[in-house]
Amino acid sequence: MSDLDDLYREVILDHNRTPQGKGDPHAEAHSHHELNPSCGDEITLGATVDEAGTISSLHWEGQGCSISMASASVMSALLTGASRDDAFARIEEFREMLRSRGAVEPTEELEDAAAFQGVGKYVMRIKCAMLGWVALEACLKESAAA
Amino acid sequence: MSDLDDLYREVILDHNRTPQGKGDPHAEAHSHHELNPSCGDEITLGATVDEAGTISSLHWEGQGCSISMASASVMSALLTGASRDDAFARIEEFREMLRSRGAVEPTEELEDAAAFQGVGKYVMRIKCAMLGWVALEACLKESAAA
Amino acid sequence: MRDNGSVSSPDLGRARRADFPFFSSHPDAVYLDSGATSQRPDAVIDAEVDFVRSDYAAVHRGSSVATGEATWAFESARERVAAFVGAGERELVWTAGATDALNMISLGISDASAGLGDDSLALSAGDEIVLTEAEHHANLIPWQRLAKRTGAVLRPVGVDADGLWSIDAMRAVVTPRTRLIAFPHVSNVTGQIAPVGDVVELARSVGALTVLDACQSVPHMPVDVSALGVDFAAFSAHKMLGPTGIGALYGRAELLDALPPARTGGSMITTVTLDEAEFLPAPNRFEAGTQPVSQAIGFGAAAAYLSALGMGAVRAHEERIAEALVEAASRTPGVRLVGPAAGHERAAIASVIVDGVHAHDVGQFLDDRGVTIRTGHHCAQPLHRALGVASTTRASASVYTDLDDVARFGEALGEVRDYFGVTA
Amino acid sequence: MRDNGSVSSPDLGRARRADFPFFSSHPDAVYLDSGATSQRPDAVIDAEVDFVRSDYAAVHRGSSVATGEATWAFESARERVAAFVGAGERELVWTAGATDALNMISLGISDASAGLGDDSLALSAGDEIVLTEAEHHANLIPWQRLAKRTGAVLRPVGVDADGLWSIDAMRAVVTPRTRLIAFPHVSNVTGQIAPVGDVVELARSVGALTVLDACQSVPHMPVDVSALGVDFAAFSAHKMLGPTGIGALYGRAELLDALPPARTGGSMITTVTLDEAEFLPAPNRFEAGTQPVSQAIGFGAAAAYLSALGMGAVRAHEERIAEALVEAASRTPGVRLVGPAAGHERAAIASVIVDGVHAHDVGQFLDDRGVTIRTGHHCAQPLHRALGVASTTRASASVYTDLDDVARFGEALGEVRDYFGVTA
Ligand SMILES: Cc1ncc(COP(=O)(O)O)c(C=O)c1O
Ligand SMILES: Cc1ncc(COP(=O)(O)O)c(C=O)c1O
Repeated sequence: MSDLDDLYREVILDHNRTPQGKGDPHAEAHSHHELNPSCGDEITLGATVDEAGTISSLHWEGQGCSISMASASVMSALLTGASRDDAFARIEEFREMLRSRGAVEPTEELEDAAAFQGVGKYVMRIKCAMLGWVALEACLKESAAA
Repeated sequence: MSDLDDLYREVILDHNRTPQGKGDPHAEAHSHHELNPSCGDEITLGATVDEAGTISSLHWEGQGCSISMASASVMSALLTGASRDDAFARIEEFREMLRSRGAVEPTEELEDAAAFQGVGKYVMRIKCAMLGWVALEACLKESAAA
Repeated sequence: MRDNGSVSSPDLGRARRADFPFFSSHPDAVYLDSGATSQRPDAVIDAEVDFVRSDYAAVHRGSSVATGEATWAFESARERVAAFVGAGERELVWTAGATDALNMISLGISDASAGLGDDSLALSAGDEIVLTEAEHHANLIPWQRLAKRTGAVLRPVGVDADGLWSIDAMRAVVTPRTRLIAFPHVSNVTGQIAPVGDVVELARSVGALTVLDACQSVPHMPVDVSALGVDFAAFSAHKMLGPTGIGALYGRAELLDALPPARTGGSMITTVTLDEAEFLPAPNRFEAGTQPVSQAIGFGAAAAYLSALGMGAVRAHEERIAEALVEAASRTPGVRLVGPAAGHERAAIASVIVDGVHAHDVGQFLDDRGVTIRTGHHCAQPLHRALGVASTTRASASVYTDLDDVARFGEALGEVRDYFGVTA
Repeated sequence: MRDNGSVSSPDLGRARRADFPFFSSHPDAVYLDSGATSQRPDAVIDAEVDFVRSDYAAVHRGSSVATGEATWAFESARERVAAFVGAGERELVWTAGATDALNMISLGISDASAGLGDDSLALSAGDEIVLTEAEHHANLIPWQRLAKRTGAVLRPVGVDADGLWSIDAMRAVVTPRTRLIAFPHVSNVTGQIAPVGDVVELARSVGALTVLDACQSVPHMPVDVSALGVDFAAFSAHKMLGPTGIGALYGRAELLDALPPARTGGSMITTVTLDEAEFLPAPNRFEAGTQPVSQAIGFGAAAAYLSALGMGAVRAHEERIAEALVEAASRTPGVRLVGPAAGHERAAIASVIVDGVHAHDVGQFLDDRGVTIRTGHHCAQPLHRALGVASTTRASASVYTDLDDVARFGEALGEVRDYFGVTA
């Protein structure tokens, strides 16, 4: 597999073409806007956490490159229905995987999100992949504080 | 002769010890203050030009290194009594000699001022040697305009 | 890929690569990001390194022979760069870069307006600053800040759907209250070349100052700021084969002597007391603190290198590259080229939008094919908003760019949409 | 010349010269002007040149692999320099130099005071800025300008006949209206070392900010800005074996996020419209335009070089040099040493006044003897006015300075008055 194909794995291109979790973020209890200033890509993501601490609903809108859009989509599929603590753990794990530049192997818990491992090699794309995850993290922190 | 001795010729050290032309510059018709900002050396020089266009009187005060003080002294001796046009010519010649970094030989007209030829090798000292001459030039320009 | 048999200048393009160590390290590289920053030739690197290794000393301070020699080298570099753009020696100020130079003007006018210096340059509430929607942020945000500080008003000249502004549109915006017109000599996105003479004439008709952002012109064509008649200009060394960390501010002598220095400190003063400081005349009044000394030597060497090539020849070479870039972009299906239409004058800059593929993805694909270009908004968000996209993919050239580079760019561009599965 | 048999550190002084190409070109040079600017070791020159020759690309803009790698190198250099002074990564801003860094603070506070940004940093008329009479112009004039812009008042702490200021004198000047205290960690003329802890405590007692001019400390002793507790600090690479054209501003994270950026342009923004720009958090909000990229790599290498030597060892070495300088000056008839008396703590900086001989002439004589020192007011006119002279002759050391250098300095100093025919 070439570096490029390792970056743009099939699952990423698929999610980019048919993204999951798209919808009105402002209909959720908490929402957050994230921007990548170097390219202008942006995501607004909303999440609702129920009393049991479970992410009961999660929707986003935005525009950006295939990495940022597919990543938000994969995350929606992975974390809708997850507990807040599990979500924090997955977000951290995802961040670690990217920052390690390929050194940290993803666990099975990351499921499809493991496909983003190749992004770590491309420093300038890490922010793209993190965009939706950072927005969710902000929503969850807000919900935990509330 | 070492470079240093070529810089500090006997005539320069002499003029430094017993400077000529010292006196109240403000008693003259025109006076001008010159500062070397890199070391704080300064000279205030005054000159009076009579109707015939002759520098009838010239006095200065100031503090500075041996080069700047001796140069003002040598200039006083050389140009007191000179015509304004001759003075402009000598000032220009002196400047040329210094700026040429030793390439331009002084003419006999410069008399003792020729001793400053060695200064041209020391870029940072050219300003010192010019200090009094620049002040006189300003006075003469003012007198010519009046 | 090119089939019309035209060749680039024998002295430029591939022939020049031998001078650039970057290409020895990367013989197959297609480097089309010179608009962001250029590679440096050995002549520039060596001038700086030789100076640092053997002749390094403080400049303009103290009286040692070493300092004298270093000062001499430093000031000779200034003469060289000044001559390169048709400026007088006293009219060329070293800055940290073009951005710093533009801020020096806007911050200086702010101080003048606040009564800290010559009030001939002061702005009042309601005065107008004209600039274009094509501006690089460096020639936009400093004026926004100046407007906020003084109550002056920004009057933008809009761009059309291709990102182009016109002198007619500028004429419609300029009024008797216009005090300053800031504009890009060459747009870093569209490659549009400004009608400088018309702008200067327009500015003079209302008594406004002109500020020329010359970042993308000075490295690529003959520029004579005195002949152009602009009041201020700014450019950076790192886009013209020189080092990072240095740029230049040009200003007409009498304006520079009137402009308050925004940055203050050592080496720019005459007398300093605890309460007051008197400033030197230009250029030194703007050069507070230890200057980018070795970088100035490198900048001088870059100007000398380009002078030896001849800026007329450089422009002729890059015109051919520009044509080829336009052709490559135009012939690729699903690709929209912004800026001047084929057949019209432009710099060797081509920004494209690939239908259905985000610029980041285009860039990544080209990068994988060994083609380094630049993606993003290129520090020109208002222009991109007018183009209706967040980002574009930009190819830009320099003296070492060859038609082969353009061919490789065109080839890779042709494959992008396939790779991402976008149907034509 | 030294007769007490003490030797300098085996790892520093002469032993280090092999690392510095300047000394291969000038094997007999006695370079005692490191306080003005230091020589650069191969490790620093090579780090920068290798980067420029093979890895050069734009940073923080675009998405290419080359840009990614260059950005990585650039940010690693930041981590290194930040760690070197005990700052967090987000607390270290690249600047054009220390002067630029100090202006960034004063211009930022000016904008805050004018309502352009967070008003927690705003000054009002009558607020007080305390600084010392020993200030370098870089830590004086920016505050004069700030005072003029805001109506704040400067309250100087005087120096004594040796050029020394004291914490007691500062206590007498500080009032509840004091909003900021600017002071030199080490005076570039006297070598006095500030009681930083006391100043910070004093500042906190009245809620004032502290600005540390660390130009002459960071290159010569262990400095941990977080442990010192200062709010802002500034230093330059070229005085610590690094390149010209780059320096650093340290600021506590929350202060940097509140301080308006004085210089605006590309790469420091989030969203820009024609009317408004939103700025990034620190440190990027202060880094408008193309940064001194290769210089940052060199700066990082300089910090790494000094770290490897160990700043404790560097200080110990320079303490011995300082002692020897004091001894050499003290034993020479007709020479007056300014600054701390023998036996008292000082940096390896010694400024002298030779009775009857102007500093320029002293400097020229020493220069002729192969001893490079610095003459003039060293950008500290108020301090020199207090000393009663227009200029002094200064010797200053670095890691490559040896006791032999001091001996040669002392010898030449002993001959000066004779040469100029001044009777003892
Ligand atoms: C104490 C002190 N502060 C500030 C500066 C200014 O540093 P720079 O010229 O590198 O901006 C210097 C050096 O000249 C200095 O010694
Ligand atoms: C048109 C234009 N103006 C200004 C700038 C800013 O130049 P610098 O980043 O070198 O300060 C650039 C380059 O980025 C540019 O292309």
